[in-house]
Amino acid sequence: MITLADLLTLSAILFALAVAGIFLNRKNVILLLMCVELLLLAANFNFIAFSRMLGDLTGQVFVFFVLTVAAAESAIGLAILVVLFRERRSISVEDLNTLKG
Amino acid sequence: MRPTGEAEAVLVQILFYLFATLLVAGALGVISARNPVYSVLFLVFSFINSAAIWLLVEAEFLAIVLVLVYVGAVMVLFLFVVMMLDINLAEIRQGFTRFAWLGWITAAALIVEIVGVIWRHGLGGVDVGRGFVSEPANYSNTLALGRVLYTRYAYPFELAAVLLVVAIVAAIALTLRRRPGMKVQDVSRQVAVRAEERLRVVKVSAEKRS
Amino acid sequence: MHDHLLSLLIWLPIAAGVVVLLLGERNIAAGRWLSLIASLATLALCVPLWRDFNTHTAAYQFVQKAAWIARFHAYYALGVDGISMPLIVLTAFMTIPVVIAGWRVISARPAQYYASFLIMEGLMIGVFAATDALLFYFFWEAMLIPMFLIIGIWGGPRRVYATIKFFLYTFLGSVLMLAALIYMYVKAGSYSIAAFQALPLTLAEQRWIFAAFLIAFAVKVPMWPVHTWLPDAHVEAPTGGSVILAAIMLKMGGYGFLRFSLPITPDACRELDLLIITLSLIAVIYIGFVAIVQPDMKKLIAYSSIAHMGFVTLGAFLVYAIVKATASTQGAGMGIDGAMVQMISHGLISGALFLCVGVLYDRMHTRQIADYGGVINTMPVFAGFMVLFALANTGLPGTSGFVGEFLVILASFKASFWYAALAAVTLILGASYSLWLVKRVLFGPVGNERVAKLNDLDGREFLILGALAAVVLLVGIWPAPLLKVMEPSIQHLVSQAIATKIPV
Amino acid sequence: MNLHSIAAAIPEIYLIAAICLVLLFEAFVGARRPGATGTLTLLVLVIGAALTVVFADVTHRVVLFDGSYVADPLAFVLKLAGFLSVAVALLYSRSYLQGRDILKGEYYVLALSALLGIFVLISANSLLTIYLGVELLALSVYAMVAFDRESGVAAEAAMKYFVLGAIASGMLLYGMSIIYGLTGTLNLDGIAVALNAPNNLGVILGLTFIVVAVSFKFGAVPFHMWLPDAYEGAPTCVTLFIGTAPKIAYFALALRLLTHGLAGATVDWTRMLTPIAVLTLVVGNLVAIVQSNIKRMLAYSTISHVGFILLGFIAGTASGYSAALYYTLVYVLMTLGSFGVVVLASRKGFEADRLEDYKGLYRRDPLLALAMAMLMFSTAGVPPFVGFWAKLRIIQALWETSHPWLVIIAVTMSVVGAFYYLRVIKLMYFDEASASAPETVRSFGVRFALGLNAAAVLVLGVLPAPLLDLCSRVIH
Amino acid sequence: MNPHLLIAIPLAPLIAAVIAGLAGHRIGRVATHTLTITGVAIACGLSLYVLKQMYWGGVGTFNGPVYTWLVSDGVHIQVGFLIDRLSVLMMSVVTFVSLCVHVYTIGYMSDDPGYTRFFSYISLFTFAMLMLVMANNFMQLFFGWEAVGMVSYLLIGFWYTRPSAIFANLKAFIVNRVGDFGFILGIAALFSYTHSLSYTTAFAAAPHIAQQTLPVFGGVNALTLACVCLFIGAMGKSAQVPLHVWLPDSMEGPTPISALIHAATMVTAGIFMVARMSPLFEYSNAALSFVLVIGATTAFFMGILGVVNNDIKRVIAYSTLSQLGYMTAALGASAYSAAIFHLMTHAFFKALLFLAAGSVIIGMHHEQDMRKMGGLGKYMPITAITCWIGGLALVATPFFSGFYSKDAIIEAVGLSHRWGSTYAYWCVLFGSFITSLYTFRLLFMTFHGEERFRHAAAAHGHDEHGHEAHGAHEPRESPLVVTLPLIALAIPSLVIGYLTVGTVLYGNYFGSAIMVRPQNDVLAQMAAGYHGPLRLALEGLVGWPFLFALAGFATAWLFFLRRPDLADAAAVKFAWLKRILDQKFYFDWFNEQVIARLGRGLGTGLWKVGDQGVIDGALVNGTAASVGWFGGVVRRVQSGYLYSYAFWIVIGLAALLGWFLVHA
Repeated sequence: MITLADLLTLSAILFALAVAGIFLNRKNVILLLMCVELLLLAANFNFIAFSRMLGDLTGQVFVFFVLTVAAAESAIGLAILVVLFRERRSISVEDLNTLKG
Repeated sequence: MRPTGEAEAVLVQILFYLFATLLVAGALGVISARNPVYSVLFLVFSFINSAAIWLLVEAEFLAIVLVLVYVGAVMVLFLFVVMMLDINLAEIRQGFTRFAWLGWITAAALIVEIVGVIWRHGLGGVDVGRGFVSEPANYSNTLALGRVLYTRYAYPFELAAVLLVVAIVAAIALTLRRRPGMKVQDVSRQVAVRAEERLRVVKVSAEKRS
Repeated sequence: MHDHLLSLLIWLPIAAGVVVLLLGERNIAAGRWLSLIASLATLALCVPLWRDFNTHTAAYQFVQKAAWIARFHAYYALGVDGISMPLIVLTAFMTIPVVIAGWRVISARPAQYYASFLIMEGLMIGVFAATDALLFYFFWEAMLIPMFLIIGIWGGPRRVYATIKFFLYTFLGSVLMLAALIYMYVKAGSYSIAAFQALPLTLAEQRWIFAAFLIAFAVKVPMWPVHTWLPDAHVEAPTGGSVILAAIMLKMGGYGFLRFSLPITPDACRELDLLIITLSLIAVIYIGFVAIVQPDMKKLIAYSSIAHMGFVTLGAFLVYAIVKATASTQGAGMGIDGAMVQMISHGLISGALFLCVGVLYDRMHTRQIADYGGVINTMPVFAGFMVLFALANTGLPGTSGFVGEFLVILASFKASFWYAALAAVTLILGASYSLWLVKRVLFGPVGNERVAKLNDLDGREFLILGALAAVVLLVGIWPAPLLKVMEPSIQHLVSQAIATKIPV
Repeated sequence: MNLHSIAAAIPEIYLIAAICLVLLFEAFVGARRPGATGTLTLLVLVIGAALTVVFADVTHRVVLFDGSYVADPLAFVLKLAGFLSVAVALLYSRSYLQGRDILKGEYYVLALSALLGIFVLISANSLLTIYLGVELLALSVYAMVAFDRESGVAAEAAMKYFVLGAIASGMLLYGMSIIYGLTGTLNLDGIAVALNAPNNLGVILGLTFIVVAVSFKFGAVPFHMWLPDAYEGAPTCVTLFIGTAPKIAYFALALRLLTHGLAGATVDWTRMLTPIAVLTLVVGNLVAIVQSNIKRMLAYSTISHVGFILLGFIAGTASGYSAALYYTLVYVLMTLGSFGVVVLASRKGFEADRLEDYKGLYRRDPLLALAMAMLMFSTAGVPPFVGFWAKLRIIQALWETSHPWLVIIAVTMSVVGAFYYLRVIKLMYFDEASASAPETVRSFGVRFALGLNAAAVLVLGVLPAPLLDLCSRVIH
Repeated sequence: MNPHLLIAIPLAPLIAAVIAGLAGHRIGRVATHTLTITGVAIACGLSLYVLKQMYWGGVGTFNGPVYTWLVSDGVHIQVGFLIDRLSVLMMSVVTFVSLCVHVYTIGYMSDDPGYTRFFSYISLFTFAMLMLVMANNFMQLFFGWEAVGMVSYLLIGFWYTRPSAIFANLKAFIVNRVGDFGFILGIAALFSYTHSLSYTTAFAAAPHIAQQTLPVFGGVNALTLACVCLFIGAMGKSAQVPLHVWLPDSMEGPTPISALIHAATMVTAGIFMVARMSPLFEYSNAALSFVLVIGATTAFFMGILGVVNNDIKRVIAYSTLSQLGYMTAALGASAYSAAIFHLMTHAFFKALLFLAAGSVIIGMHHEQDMRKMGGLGKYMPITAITCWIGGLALVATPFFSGFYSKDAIIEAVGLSHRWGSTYAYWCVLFGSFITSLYTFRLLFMTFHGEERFRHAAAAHGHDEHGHEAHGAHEPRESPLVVTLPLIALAIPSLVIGYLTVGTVLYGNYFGSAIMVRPQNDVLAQMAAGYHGPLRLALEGLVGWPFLFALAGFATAWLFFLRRPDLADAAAVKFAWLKRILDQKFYFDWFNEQVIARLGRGLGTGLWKVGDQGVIDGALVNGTAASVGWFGGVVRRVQSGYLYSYAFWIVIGLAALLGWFLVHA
């Protein structure tokens, strides 16, 4: 039987992996966007777990919206990525350091 | 899905662990694949496993949406962009830097912290060891969601609509380029073309010889 | 009119300053005259202030009170007592020479120059007239802005360093004071200074508040070791800036000690008076020595200002040492009297000396002592004035410089022989730096051909130096009216300073 | 639910309609008349402000849309401020956009959608609306930052902002999910009722994520790093935009979420915010000193101001929150002006973003220099300008709750901060102009607005009572 | 007594001074000197009138305020006059000498461009001195005290283009300030016990203060401390060792000033002050011993310096120092009357000597070196005769005025039993030898012997380039305005001692103005043996002091008139001694090389190291720099890399979580 703790743990691991993916990645901005998706997924796991455990649909409604937002977010993120690539001919994270200090 | 007995519960549990393992593996794959295309595919894999787990906990609608909308649309978009941008693969991913261990430790610490709270302290007084109680057989997850979405959540729903509009506007504003030198086929102009525009009769005077 | 006299004193010059600013650089002739008229009018307003001042009460007079921020019990509350009234008159008086001194000398952005000084005059009067701590602070800080601009725009080559140093130094002190004021507001439920003075505070609280005040006022006075902004600011400031800085701004520190530190934190003052006295004496001696070797006239006068202001802080804080030594408050009031007179007198004398340096600087464009010598040969009238002011600066009896120092030394002996002895060293050091300056700049054969070509004072310069000289002598010869004005307030202050505020 | 009952939500409803209108207008008219959309948007904003005054001026708390929306006097004030600040920001931006060929209707649509996001946050009464508001605002702003497609740094800034912002959203969501799990509701009123035990580990877990996310949105250290890059990289008119109105929203976010929903855990989140606020003050001020780019310097200055705003929250009392509100409004006013100056001082090919570009500005444009000087003094917290009262209110709130060390750090850091504001004045007034600087923008309307902006800083400084009063009144 | 009359005394010269100072160049020379002389003459006449009233008219002491200077903390500080026999005597002396000097100045300064200024100064000086003398309280005393110092400063530096003059005036002022430092402390000490600045209160409280102990230096008697402090003031003003260094240098001023200020009046202010304070000093034997020793030391050692100096004015200046030492010693022996008596006689004959020297200087066309003089007696007979009269008075030749006062001092010191009196006695006794030696040396070198000015002018003509080309001219007697005051002063120098010794010294002239406790009253013992001035003078002819003086005369005659080569031989033989004397006991060297250098070094050190190094460098700019440095370090954390930004976010999250989970 799946317990709440099982799901929460899974989401914690996903969350940590997603975060780690963001700051361990040195090369590719697209990967960061994907990690963000993972991050949202982790949060969604929590919502679903709690929603089911509490017997309250609200959590699942929230996930529904999260998915919507995530899609919009991806669109904008990828759009920015395209602009960036056009200007820089690179999407390497390491090249993204003109602004600093 | 009804809990008809111990065996079924065990089966669900085994399936959960299976999908969970695959999900974590997929996630690991996402962040460590050398080729971004592989990363996207790993991500798709992770989403599918997630959907499976969500099915196991009887959140069918979201599981379907995840596969249809997310895998079907968003991930394809990712794939499209990855393919579209001409990325030099040789440059990509030369491995983690020397501070990677610090990153891993931090990630591990985060897991330990969260999991510690969940397991050792029961999230501050919640019975986390409780299993999920199945919904009655006639329960429709989709129906229930549909009922509330347009009533109680009409306001967020409208906002989500605006959000999507914004995404569209933003994406177009950022990426649509009317490049002056671009060769685009304009059918209406092709159809409406007139001979004079294409053919010019030039009078050429005879060459003078000197 | 008396209900709004103080308001008029504050806002008349500010309004005039704004008008001058609006007239702009193109109508500068009108602007100059307007500035002069406004500053004279402000001084004229001081006539009823002085005349109708009741010298038999320590209570605030010419009181005006209106709600400012009702929710936080902050009022636009004005009033003067014997401590603040003379300082207001001094402010109004000293602005006039500044306006006249800049008449032809300031060629760059003169409208802004005049506007800055007029606005500053109003703000400075506001500082002295405010009886609400928040209003006080408001003026206190706002004043930094015109001064910052005056030094920065019309200053010398290192003006940027000097003005930023000036601003930050004083700002640092002020914000800590602000923190203390707000703390007391939270406790007292009002920003009225009188409420602060009546507020019971534990010793620990008083120590902290005292420390905050100390930093604020010590920087302004300035006391050793937070004095280093002053020489830089003075050297770089235009003449008018130096005059106002020395004559009025430094006084705010002394005023703060008298208005805030002593009555609000009497127990902490009692505990820490030795600290102030020590710092004051260091200021007198250490700075005296430093002043001797200055190669720059303005720097020398700046350092001498610090040394003289040491007497102000010394006099203000003698009360506790006197009570400890003699078990009586006899003489305590004299120390504070001395501090007050010293403030007024220093305002006049140092202002005059800076004007003298300005006179020379306008002609020679150098402030280095080494570039002068034998100025008396070509500018005898000027030399006469400068010798007079230098002698006044040494505390010569018959000039205002004597009165304050004399009273403070008398009072300090009651506290301790050593205080008096160390304070009296100023007689020697003051003479050394003032007269050595005179010797090198004024006396001797004509130093170089630029000195030989100097012209003596014109009417404008003669007028301002002459007026200052008259006042310096008047205060020196007959200080009684000044003391009479202060006496009730200072007696009241002494009684506040020796009462404990620690709740039982 | 009839029309009357949703009158309080008029600003949002109107804004959604307006977005559609502007979008359509741009599609059919905008292409031919480049400036028209901007004018229309300004009109829209003015009408919106008027409608808000007419319909949304509620005297008491009104909860709508099944508890996910709240309208109260605070929301009214903030929305009005939102309309005004966006209008002013767009007014200042126009010449900038024109000069760089990015005067497109989409910009205005995005600005309006960002404003909608701001309003949603202001009136949010549920975790869901908060999340949607945050995202609506954030997504619009990401796009605005990247709006100048010819600018590589803008794209870089947008990318960084986007990725980090997404992480923050993830954290916000994660924290919300835990809070939801512990309380079983998304409604802030419900959460407030359900959550009343401090020191609950589960609450702390969720709270930490939320605090981090809120700190990120504010730009508090160490979650601030997006802010200088975004400010510097974005086109100046966008910097002006993101530096102003969104702060109102984030203030509302913190207020609704922390002080209302999570009021039961006030002890916890004030303790969490304390080190963050201190770090923010210190780092913001120290690093601002070493900047040579004025946009970046103002970005760090923003960070330091965020520290002050957080201090208001740390006080944990109504007085503290109203101090933070006052600070936020004042900050918005001052930042509008200071970035407005940067916008007006720049021309195509001359971004006026280096500090040296301000050398001798007094000679080139006295009005601009005077306005900037007033704004800088105000930002430094020197009376008689309004910035002084903002700091005063924060310190007062801290004293009321006995935080002596925070007071000392705050005032000390305000001195450090004064240095770099003074440096701007120094450059403008004390230094000689460099020869090559082009003329500033001379359009009368914009300059008039800027003059008003600076005058407001002075007038509100001399007569601070009304605004102070208002801020205290709308927060209980 | 009519107070208005008294006010007129100081006011007349003040008004004259102010008008002369502000409008002198407009009203012209004649008007100026007429005005100032009138002013001083009024003062002099009124003073003499008051003197007459008090002595013969039986008018009592006047003690009353003029106006209230200020009221502070209940203390009324007033400007007021205490006119008793002491002060009226001083007033008369001061105004009389001043009047003479005024007249003399007309001639002496006739070709000086600062003519009117000079008159303004000396009238101002007269005012200040009168304020000092007439004071009935310490504030006014201090006012006068400093004011005379200020005028002295202005007058020494009168020729402000001369580097030596402006060096001397600065030195004079600062050294005087060292004395004033003590003086004001003394005043403050008394104030701290009496809470009043009036003399009467202080005098009344003296026995009480003498019981008090001040916790300084391990506990000293309060009155002793106060008196010593007051006396330090007197040491400055009256040029007692070691604060004497300014007086010889002050000779840089015009000669009338040397006569008026640096011989007759201002330098005696210290003597007057101690006498005035006799009701205080009498209660402190320790203080009086201090006074005695300092005075005697000055009397002897400063006299020695007069022997080796060649500048005519400086020799007289050292003589003044020595004579002031005598007066001080008399004060220390509680013989206040003797001190004042000597003050008076000295005022006349020393003013005479200075004016005579001035006359010589005029005659020599501003040459002051005695080595370039000699044999002037026959060219300047009046000057020479008057100068001889002054010299004889100075060496205490019986019947001359100096004899009566100086002999009394030597005897009084001999009779005193105070600690240090033996040392003091030998000092003052040998002092009369020294006095005689330098006096006759001066007279011989100036008026007698070889006429060195002739070849001196030839030899040094080019050295004195641009100074004057008159060296070859023969000296001529000075005009009447110069010689008249000489004669006017020569008469009292000759007779005043004889006429007044019975009254002033032994006749209890001062009454209550000077207070001597019976056990200290040496003069009373001497009065017992007094049988008229004639008898006194005859006895003096065989007294030790006169014998010492004769020995001095003989020595001077031998070395400086008869065999000048012997003097040179002695100078070679005792080169070490000569060097010490030439260096004036190394006081100036010490002051300039050690104290002044130390002071400037300290100032520079404090400035460069303390202010610029530590405070500005390390603390102020150091703070600014470290803030900047720290900012620079912190900004490097903002590396520009997304992953590091993300990392910091996560670190922040993990740290917050960790901390609060552990501490919850």
